[in-house]
Amino acid sequence: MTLALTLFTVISVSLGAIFFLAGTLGLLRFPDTLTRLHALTKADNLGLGLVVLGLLPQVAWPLGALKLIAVWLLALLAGATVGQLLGAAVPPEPGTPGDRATGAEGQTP
Amino acid sequence: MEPMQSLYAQIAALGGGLLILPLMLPVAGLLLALALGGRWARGLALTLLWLGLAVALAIAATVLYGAAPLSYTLGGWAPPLGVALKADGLSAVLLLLSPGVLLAVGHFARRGFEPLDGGEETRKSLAFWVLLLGVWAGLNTVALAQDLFTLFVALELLTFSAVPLVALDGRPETVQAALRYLLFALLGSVLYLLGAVLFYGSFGTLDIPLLAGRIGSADALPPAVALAAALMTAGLMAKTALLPLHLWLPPAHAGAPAPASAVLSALVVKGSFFLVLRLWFDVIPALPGLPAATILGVLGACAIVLGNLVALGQVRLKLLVAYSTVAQIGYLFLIFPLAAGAGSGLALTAGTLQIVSHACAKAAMFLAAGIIAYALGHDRVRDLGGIARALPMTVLGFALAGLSLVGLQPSGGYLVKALLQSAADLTSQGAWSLVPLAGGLLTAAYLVRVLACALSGPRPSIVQGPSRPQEWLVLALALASLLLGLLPPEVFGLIGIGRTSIDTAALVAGALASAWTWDSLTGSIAPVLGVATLVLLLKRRGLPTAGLIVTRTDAALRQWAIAGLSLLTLTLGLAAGIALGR
Amino acid sequence: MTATTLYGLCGAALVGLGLYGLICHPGALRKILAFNLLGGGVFLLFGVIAQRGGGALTAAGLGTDGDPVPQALVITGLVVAFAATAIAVALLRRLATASRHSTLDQAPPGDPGP
Amino acid sequence: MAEFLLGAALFVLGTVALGLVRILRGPEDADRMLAAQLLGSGGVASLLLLGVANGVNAVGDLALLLALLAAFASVAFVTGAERPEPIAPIREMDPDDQEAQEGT
Amino acid sequence: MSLALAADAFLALLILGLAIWTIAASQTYGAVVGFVAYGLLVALVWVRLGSVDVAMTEAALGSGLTGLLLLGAAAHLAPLEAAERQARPGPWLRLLVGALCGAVTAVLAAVVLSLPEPAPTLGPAVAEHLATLGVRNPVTGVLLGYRAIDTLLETVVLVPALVAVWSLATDPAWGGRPASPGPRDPGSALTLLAQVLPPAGILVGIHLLWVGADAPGGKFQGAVVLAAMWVLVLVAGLRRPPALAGRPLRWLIVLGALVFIVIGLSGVWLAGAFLAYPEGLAKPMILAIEILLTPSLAVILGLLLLGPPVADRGPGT
Repeated sequence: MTLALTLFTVISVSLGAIFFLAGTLGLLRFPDTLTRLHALTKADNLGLGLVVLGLLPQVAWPLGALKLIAVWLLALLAGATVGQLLGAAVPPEPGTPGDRATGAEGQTP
Repeated sequence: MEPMQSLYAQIAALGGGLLILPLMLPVAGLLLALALGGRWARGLALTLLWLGLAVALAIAATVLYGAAPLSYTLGGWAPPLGVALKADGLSAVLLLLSPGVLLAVGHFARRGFEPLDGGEETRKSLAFWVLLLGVWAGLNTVALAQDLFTLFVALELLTFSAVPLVALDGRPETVQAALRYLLFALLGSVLYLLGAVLFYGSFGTLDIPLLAGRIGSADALPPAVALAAALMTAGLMAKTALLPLHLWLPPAHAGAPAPASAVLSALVVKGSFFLVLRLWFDVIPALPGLPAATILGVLGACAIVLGNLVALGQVRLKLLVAYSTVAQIGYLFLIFPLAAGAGSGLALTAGTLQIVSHACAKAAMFLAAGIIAYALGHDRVRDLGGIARALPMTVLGFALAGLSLVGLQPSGGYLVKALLQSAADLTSQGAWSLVPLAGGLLTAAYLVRVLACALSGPRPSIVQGPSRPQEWLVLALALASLLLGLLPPEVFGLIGIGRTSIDTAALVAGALASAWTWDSLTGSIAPVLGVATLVLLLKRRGLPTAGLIVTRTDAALRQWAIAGLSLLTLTLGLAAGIALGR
Repeated sequence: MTATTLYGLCGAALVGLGLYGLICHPGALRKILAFNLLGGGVFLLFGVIAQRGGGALTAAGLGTDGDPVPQALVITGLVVAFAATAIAVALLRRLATASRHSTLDQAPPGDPGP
Repeated sequence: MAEFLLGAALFVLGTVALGLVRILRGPEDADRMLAAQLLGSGGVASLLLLGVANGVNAVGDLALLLALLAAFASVAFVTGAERPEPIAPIREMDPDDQEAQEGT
Repeated sequence: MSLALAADAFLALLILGLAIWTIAASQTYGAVVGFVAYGLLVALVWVRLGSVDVAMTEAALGSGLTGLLLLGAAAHLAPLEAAERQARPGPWLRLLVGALCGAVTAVLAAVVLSLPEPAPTLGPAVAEHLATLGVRNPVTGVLLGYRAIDTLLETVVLVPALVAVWSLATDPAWGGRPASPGPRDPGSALTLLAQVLPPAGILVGIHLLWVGADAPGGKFQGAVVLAAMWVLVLVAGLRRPPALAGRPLRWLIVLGALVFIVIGLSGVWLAGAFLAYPEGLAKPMILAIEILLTPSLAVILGLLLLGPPVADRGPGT
């Protein structure tokens, strides 16, 4: 039984970590802000969710588990809001400089 | 006499518990003032200040007649775990000075910072009084706390209360001055805190007496102590505005409303200087014997000369007074090279008296300058013509305060000069005593310049005249500074209490002994008269090229980046001057 | 090389960086940012000292077992630093709206100059 | 198990830290914000892992705190510019010196 | 163990990198975003340094609220940035300053590395008397027991700071409300967040306050969370900010500190010293102070974030 639980944790956490990796790669490689945004919010929600899922068997019931789930729910909420807010703030056509970001864009090291 | 005796016995029985009052009166006052609002803030502040003055008198009397400091451990937790309060002679002086000056300023500001007629709160009628109480709370904590971190919090309380006073009238240039003051003061605080952190890392305590014991028992100053002392000194110098670090002072002190300027110049800069005294005389008494002390002395001398020269060239009266503060801060730092070995008592007494004397004189001058600026609608020195006819008492107060800064008998300024002279003689560093002489003459020069303008010409029309009590308050402050030397010598014994083998009463009596001889009188008055004639003769001329160079130097030093550079150089220089001195 | 040494060096470097930014950046907001970095460096050094004070107890890794006194002082310091930042930002916003200035060396309009 | 969780924590942190390159590269401020956001959720994940690995309960509380405040930076991103008294882009300044010079 | 050391080295380098970015970035907004990320990582460092208490404060206050304040200011001041860049000091001056800062860092690093071994510590002394105070979290013991005066003064410091911010209002605006965006589209993401998050946040805040006596957490951390929730509701336009002249608000601001002083003074009679707690009553008294300080701190922190009052409804005063 414990072996199965351990295995579950290892697999789930590893999967979660891979999703984080995917999110990062998306953030770095995707061409424009909106696609990066969408890739990212999905990836890190899933990543965190899998990590939480994997950790559930390892913590004390019910308080520890509740805390873990609460963390995930809060992160979900934050992710959804951030997606909405940033999505609305990004200028519609990719490539056009934002109103706040006028000036020396290319020079940033 | 009998009831006085029993009252004194009762107070003495309270002992250290008495120290809670100066700590908590202003704190509770500022909380209540905010809660009760502008209708009550003024009355509450003034009442508490009178109460605080009484408490400070009681503490000073207990310390003086008991000939021993009062101390108290907060929460019953002895240091290093807890925090202790102590009132030695130095603390008692600051405890007395703050409510004294604040009361004068507070009564002066009854007009101008009052609620509306219906008792309705206005911005100034709340902010000014809350902040005034905040300044008082900060100063009292600075005076009493014995823990370097508690003192850090106290310094921040002082800064946060002082900065908004600068911007109280809301013009863009005063807001900018306040921001500059805040950021530079914060830079100073961080350096101070870094020093405290290094002390804790080396000795595991922040308590001043414990630190002094542990540092004193070490064979040599460890590098951490040298760096910590340098960082703290440099940080405190930035907050005190010693010369290359004075960029924030002139615009802040000149731009604030007159009562705020008076508080800032008279008291707030003294709070951080008080901690320099604590560091150099209590935490590491070996410091004044090291080359680092010479650095402070040289900067002090530069401040006196340059500050006074720039003051001489100022167009506006409030800026002139502000630069005079830059110069007078120089005297405070002149004491450190003279405090080596046998000069310690003399130098410390001189420094303490300079705090008191300058506080009273400068408060009087700023209030007088404020009255004049309100009366004329401007404060251009050149156009002061005839103001002495319209406001004779104010101009008299300004002149008397100025005479104290010049250092004529029996003023506090004279005492400072005489004590510095004796300390220089005693430690055979005679050259230092030339600086106050030169400083006195330059002070006389700008004083005469102002008075010459004020006395000549017809009576001008007055936009808004002062109230009678306001003029009396200016005069009272000026007289307090001018007549400081007439206090009975035993009173000066207070300064040395809590330090072994220093009889400050005797030192002051020694300095006063030759004050009224013919030689001494002519020695102080004749050069002043000479300078006065010179100034009057040259009055018609414009600013000579030398003056232009001085102004340019000052303007260059007041660039933010240059001041920052000076601060870094100074920190490293002081660290080297402490570490290599042993 | 131990963790405390590493973070000690990191703290010292943060102090240097913060000082540079505070002195060399003309914009007041950048100065405020630099002040926060500088303060962060000082707090980090205090944390390192607290950790050293924990001695053998903390060698194991996590847990609240350094010297709690510096830790408590850092918490106090953080609150004070936040208050300082809030005042500075409020002053800066007021300065910027009133005079379109956000630097400290150039005099805003209306100042007759010393 | 503890070693695995510690390793996973490090891996997640390392990965999301790579994303910080976006802070340098931008190009939009929103991109920078995204990198900070990713660092936040990755930080929460690695804190949870660390907390369980070391059996320190309080680290879970810290993760809770971070998750709670995670959205705030983005809220500030959207609302920051819309405070009152905006600074007009280019306009001849009109000094609001209603108060006379008497205060000087 | 070397894995942990590698993690520490990685963390330290990341922090330095972000700090350099914060100083060197050409645009302020980007620099502030870097600073927020830096704050998150510093919180992790505090965990590594064994202090979850500080980590929480840093995450909530040092990175969270400070980031909020600075992000807002950066957006507000963006139009002025071009003028700032022209005012940079010359290259030689910057080089010189840089060299001196490097020297300060070098000296500081050398000194920190040469601090005495074994390090002096008050840890054992703190632990020894902790039972008298009835709390199990040593940091709370220091903050409210041994060095209660610092905590008291520090809550008091926030009051002049608040008055400082308020005093920057214009005279007609005095006593009014801080700026608020007004009602928003009820369906927007922000509104939704401001409706859903605060109940959870209040629970977390109270939880942090409650465990503070025995585990990491306490009034500062709890208060910051509550302040953040309050500000969120105001920013989303769900409520109007309070009028700053209101009596109840003013009393709420000073309540915590006043109670602290009163309990401290009661110690003079009950326990023989100011800020001492009578035997057996220490824990309830500490809890009382913490519980009453929390709303005051939350309101003050929130108001510091909201800024000075503005004239009522006047667009763009």
